[in-house]
Amino acid sequence: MGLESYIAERKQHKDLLVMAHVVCGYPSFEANMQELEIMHEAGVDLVELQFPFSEPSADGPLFVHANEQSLKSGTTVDQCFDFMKLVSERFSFKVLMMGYYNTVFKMGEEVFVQRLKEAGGVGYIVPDLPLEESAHLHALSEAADIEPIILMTPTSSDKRLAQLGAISRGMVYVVARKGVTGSKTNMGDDVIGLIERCRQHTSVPMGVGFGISSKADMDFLRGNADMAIVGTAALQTWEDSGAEGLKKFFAELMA
Amino acid sequence: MGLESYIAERKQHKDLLVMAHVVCGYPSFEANMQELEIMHEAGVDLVELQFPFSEPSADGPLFVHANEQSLKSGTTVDQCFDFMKLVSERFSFKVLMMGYYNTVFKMGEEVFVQRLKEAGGVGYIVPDLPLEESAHLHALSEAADIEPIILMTPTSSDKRLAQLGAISRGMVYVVARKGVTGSKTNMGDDVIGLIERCRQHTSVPMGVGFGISSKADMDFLRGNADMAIVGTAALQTWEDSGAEGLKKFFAELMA
Amino acid sequence: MDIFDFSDGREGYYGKYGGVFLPEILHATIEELLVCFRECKADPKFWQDYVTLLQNYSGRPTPVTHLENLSRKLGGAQIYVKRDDLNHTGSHKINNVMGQGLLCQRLGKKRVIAETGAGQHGFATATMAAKFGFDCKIYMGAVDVARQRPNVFWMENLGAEVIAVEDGQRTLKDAVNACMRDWVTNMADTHYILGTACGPHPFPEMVSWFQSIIGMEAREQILKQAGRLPDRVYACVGGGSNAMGIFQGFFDDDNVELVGCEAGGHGVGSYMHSARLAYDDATVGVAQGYKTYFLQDKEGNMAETHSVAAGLDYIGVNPIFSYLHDQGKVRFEAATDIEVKEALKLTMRTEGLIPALESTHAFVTAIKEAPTMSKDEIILINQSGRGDKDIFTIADALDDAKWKTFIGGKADQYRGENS
Amino acid sequence: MDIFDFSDGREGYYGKYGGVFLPEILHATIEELLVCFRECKADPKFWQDYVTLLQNYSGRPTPVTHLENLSRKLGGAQIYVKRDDLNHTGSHKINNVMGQGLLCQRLGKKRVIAETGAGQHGFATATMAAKFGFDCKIYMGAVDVARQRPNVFWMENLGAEVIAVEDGQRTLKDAVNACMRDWVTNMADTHYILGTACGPHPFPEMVSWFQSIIGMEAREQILKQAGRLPDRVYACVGGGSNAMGIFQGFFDDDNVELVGCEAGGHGVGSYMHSARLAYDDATVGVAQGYKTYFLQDKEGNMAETHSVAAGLDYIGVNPIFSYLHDQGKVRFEAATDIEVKEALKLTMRTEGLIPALESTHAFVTAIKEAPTMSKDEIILINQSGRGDKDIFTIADALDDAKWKTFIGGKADQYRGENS
Ligand SMILES: Cc1ncc(COP(=O)(O)O)c(C=O)c1O
Ligand SMILES: Cc1ncc(COP(=O)(O)O)c(C=O)c1O
Repeated sequence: MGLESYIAERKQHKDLLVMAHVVCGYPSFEANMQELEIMHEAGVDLVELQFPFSEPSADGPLFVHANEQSLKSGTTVDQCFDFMKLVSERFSFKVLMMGYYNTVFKMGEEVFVQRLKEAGGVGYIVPDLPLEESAHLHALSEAADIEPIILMTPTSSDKRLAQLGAISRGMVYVVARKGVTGSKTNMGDDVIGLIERCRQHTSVPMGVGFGISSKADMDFLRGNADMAIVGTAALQTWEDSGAEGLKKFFAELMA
Repeated sequence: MGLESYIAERKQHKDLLVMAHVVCGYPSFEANMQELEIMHEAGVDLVELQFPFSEPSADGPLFVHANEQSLKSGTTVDQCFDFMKLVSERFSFKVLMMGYYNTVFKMGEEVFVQRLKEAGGVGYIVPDLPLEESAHLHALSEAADIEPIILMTPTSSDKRLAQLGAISRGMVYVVARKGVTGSKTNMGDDVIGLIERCRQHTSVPMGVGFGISSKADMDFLRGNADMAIVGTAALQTWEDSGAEGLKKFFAELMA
Repeated sequence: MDIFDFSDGREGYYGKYGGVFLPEILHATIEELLVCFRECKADPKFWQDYVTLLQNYSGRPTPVTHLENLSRKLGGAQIYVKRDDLNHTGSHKINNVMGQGLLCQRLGKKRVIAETGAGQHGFATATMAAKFGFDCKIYMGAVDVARQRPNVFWMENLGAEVIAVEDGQRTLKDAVNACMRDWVTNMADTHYILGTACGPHPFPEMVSWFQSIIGMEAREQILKQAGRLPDRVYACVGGGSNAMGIFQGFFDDDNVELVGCEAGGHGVGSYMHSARLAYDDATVGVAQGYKTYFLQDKEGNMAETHSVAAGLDYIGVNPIFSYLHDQGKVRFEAATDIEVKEALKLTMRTEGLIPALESTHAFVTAIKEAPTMSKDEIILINQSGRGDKDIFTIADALDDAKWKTFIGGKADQYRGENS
Repeated sequence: MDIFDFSDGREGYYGKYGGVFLPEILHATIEELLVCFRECKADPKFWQDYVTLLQNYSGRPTPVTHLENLSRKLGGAQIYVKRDDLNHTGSHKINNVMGQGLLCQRLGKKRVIAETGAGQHGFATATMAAKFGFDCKIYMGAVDVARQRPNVFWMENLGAEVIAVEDGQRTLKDAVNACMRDWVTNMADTHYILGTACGPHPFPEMVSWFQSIIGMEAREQILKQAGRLPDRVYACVGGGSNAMGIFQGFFDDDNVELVGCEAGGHGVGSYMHSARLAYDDATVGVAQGYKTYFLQDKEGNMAETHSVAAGLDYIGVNPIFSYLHDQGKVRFEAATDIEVKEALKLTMRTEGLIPALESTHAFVTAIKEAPTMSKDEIILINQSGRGDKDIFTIADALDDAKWKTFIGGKADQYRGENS
């Protein structure tokens, strides 16, 4: 079942899905598993497993630190795929690979798609791989039923959104504001406007991310988007108050 | 009695006169007086009293230090003239002022000649006042029977020696070697050659200085020059071994 | 040869290297930059203004100096040096920075950001920002901030804010990442003044274009002074901007051999160097917005690099060079830290020149090769910067005891003042 | 006006100032120098060689920069700056030094000596000596050696021997005396490279002649850039060489006012300054080989002087200026240490220029006067040197806390290495 129909199906039961995020190997794979258990119990629909990279230039401080520490403790691509396999088999939510293009490039696009498939991933988010550079990878992905998640942003022109929309499959990731991951976004007319603009150029489900951290954000998005994407806020909660905190965080968020 | 006839008279009794040197106020005027007593007893014929100056650029390290310390302890031009008066009245040797031109210039050339005369000095050695700049001072000096001591040097051309010779009065100071006061001069053919060259251009008595420190130097000069000029070696002796040392130094030198 | 004619291939690609690998959010910004740059490049008045600015502000043209003593001593080729060390702020970095300053004005932006490693580029950028009245923020790895305090001091006094980047290895590459993070937030009013011919298109082309003034001048000067073209041209290669700058003057001269000199650090096999093309350790990858040879592990995580010259101590190389290396158009050599120290001493004593440690890498290779060449052959070295600003680095490199004593005394003096 | 036409007066005299007051032993040497200098001055090829050398080695002509921001901010005259800071080694000192290097070659001498205070002249001389292959000894007051270690470091690395002079105040004037002492010993093979337009004739004339290249260039440049002559020209005055250099370009232009800017140190009445002509404390005297205004006591012993700028901290002034001051041809002003620090900060931030502390004295006076002038008037400042080499001095002057912390850390690092 493709990502798009998976989302459609989940949307039958709730009006706003949630995608969560963990950085593989940070603070450890065991901790990742604990977080994922909590996310699963809270009813998270989709999870990005970030493959750590030494130059995570689109990430904010918390994820930068997580990437760094994970690599320092020896995390490898093999481990990430193994972990993904474990996760995709164990949980009912779907799993995406998130990472930087060099990780893909170094193993080769064919190998990447194949391994992702084998590990049970349904798609990938590679923020530094723009449209212009992605044709080959997208073609391979399509052949393997893997979805490339396209990002649409507040700086994208209508023309650009049209191009992005044209190649979008599975879902699109609407970046709610400029900047890197990690700071709060002011949910308001800007975000609504952006979602509306994006909607004109694609029919696939729409996740909105960057800075989502509260029930209020969820309420704001409900009816406007298909999915809320929660990254930093969850990791921050885990760092601050561990498993119990994280449980509470998701409980409140998804109440 | 002019310096020239004084020297002539003294030379009746000995074949090589001696001129010694003290830096006024260094280490103190009392010490100066002690040194002069010793010099007098040893039979020194002429003494330079150096008026300390802040920029003694023709002097070597020992005298530089002496100039500096003397000024630091507050020595003034007035004190130097007062001391000269005392010395010239007390001892039978003749006294010269030695110093730099700025000292003369600041009080005015007229005043300088007059005060020197009053203090009983018979002449002066001002190493940084060249021939070209000295006409006025020399004229004043001649009127007052004060002798300007001309320096002749190993770098002076014959033409230059002729010019220097032409204005020499009292005596000339033959600088035995290049450099500043204080290092040893190798007495040899060079010095003889220089003395001979100088002799061709002047008839006044000839003192030879710079680096004279031993009886051997004296023996070398005897017959070749009229006077040996002893500076640094005496001060060095005083510094090293005080009054007793200085007595011994002159005793040996003039034996 | 026009490597910037993309009509036969993909815009921004040199063979398989180059490109734009940036987050979607920057797409419009980089497009806007590209459009503006194309306008500037097509506008003869822009270049004229650029040259006039550099002449009146930075002292261009910089001269070419014949090193008669060194040539005689080595007994081979005649050595000439292009003196970009005489630029205002002390290196060729100012060329690029002034050019981008003009372009930033044209873009109507009021704020500039820049990464810096050694501090030269940050110093130049802070200077330009003061001159143009831009707000300025300089990102610098925390390790570099600590060791390059003199440059930080000047940047701050020139009015720039210097941010110590605490991520990653806390050096140059991390400062680049930090710039990217600032840029994706503030692109509306901010231009990113990239310091070398790396990064996403159009930076490699744009920086190369501004730096081409070096080669244009040098070609004319050497023809006038030596009566003919050089046989070989040497330049150090960090990101590759000064080398691209001088090499471009000779791209169409088939008999001129171009030699890029990378940082050999502790030497072949040490894995403590920054030689991407001269040694075999680098592989092709994608990072910091472009595709080129990087020093990285097999999974694509960047390796630790090293050089006595902070300005060469970088993981990637100008994509144009990756291409020209493949094509055999430019030869790449590496100079080790030890060789650099010796060549620096020799150059100071023989010619009274103090090349920056970066530039000294080019001297090393030239000094090695000159004796094997004939007396009527000609060598041209690009002296990209002066070393006298890097006294801490050079005194450390030469392990100068009196310097250490002096610093100890200074520290005691300061501590005394505070207590 | 040709102040060097001595046919109506005494050779080497400017009014009652100047002359030669040297021990007889140097008479032949100074004569030889004078004869050689006269030959050089009469030989157009010598000047041509000199200009070519400076062009190819030191980057002349240095540009003139229009300070639009500062002019706008001050709201008065348009300010232009002659950029002698862009010279090789970082100041105008190299002009004189290269000229004397050529002359020394012509004299057939193989060894040079020089005094230095701030270290700029010593640095320039050591550089020249390396380039010409001369043996080189630099005399520097022990106090200056201690506080100007960076310059000492470079001089030594350039192959010069640096002697710490322990006499007197152990600063510049004592270094001059030490040079004299060396020279009276070694004149046969040694030329004394005096660093400013002071000392016995022909030094004031000779140094002024070499520095006149500044004014020649500047006059032509300002005419071209501003379309007319400046109304006022400002230069700092230590010994007076850079000021003589630029002023000479405008001696025949009656409507150009020339302003010499001395070191006001702690201000009028403080007796902690080096203002010989702007303040009333100096009197005429004879020292260091010439007659001029000196800061001295009534018996002629030299006073202690002070300036935040070591290069201005000197007892005497160029005899030509004493004369031109009497004649009212040059106006003299003084800038205090505090004013200098403020002007430096302003100049860095507004224009991206870092003038040497010495040169900043000229900026102070220009900045004071510009607002009182009309917008179509023109000011030209001589930036004799760059400040970035004097980081210790400037960081101390600005009392920079981060710098002090950095030095403390460096000292700890060095101590750690040794234990
Ligand atoms: C003086 C100097 N030369 C060379 C470089 C290396 O950069 P690039 O290869 O871009 O010229 C640097 C970088 O900081 C530098 O400061
Ligand atoms: C940069 C600079 N400017 C000016 C001076 C003052 O010297 P002068 O008055 O001879 O130009 C010095 C002396 O060291 C200097 O270094």
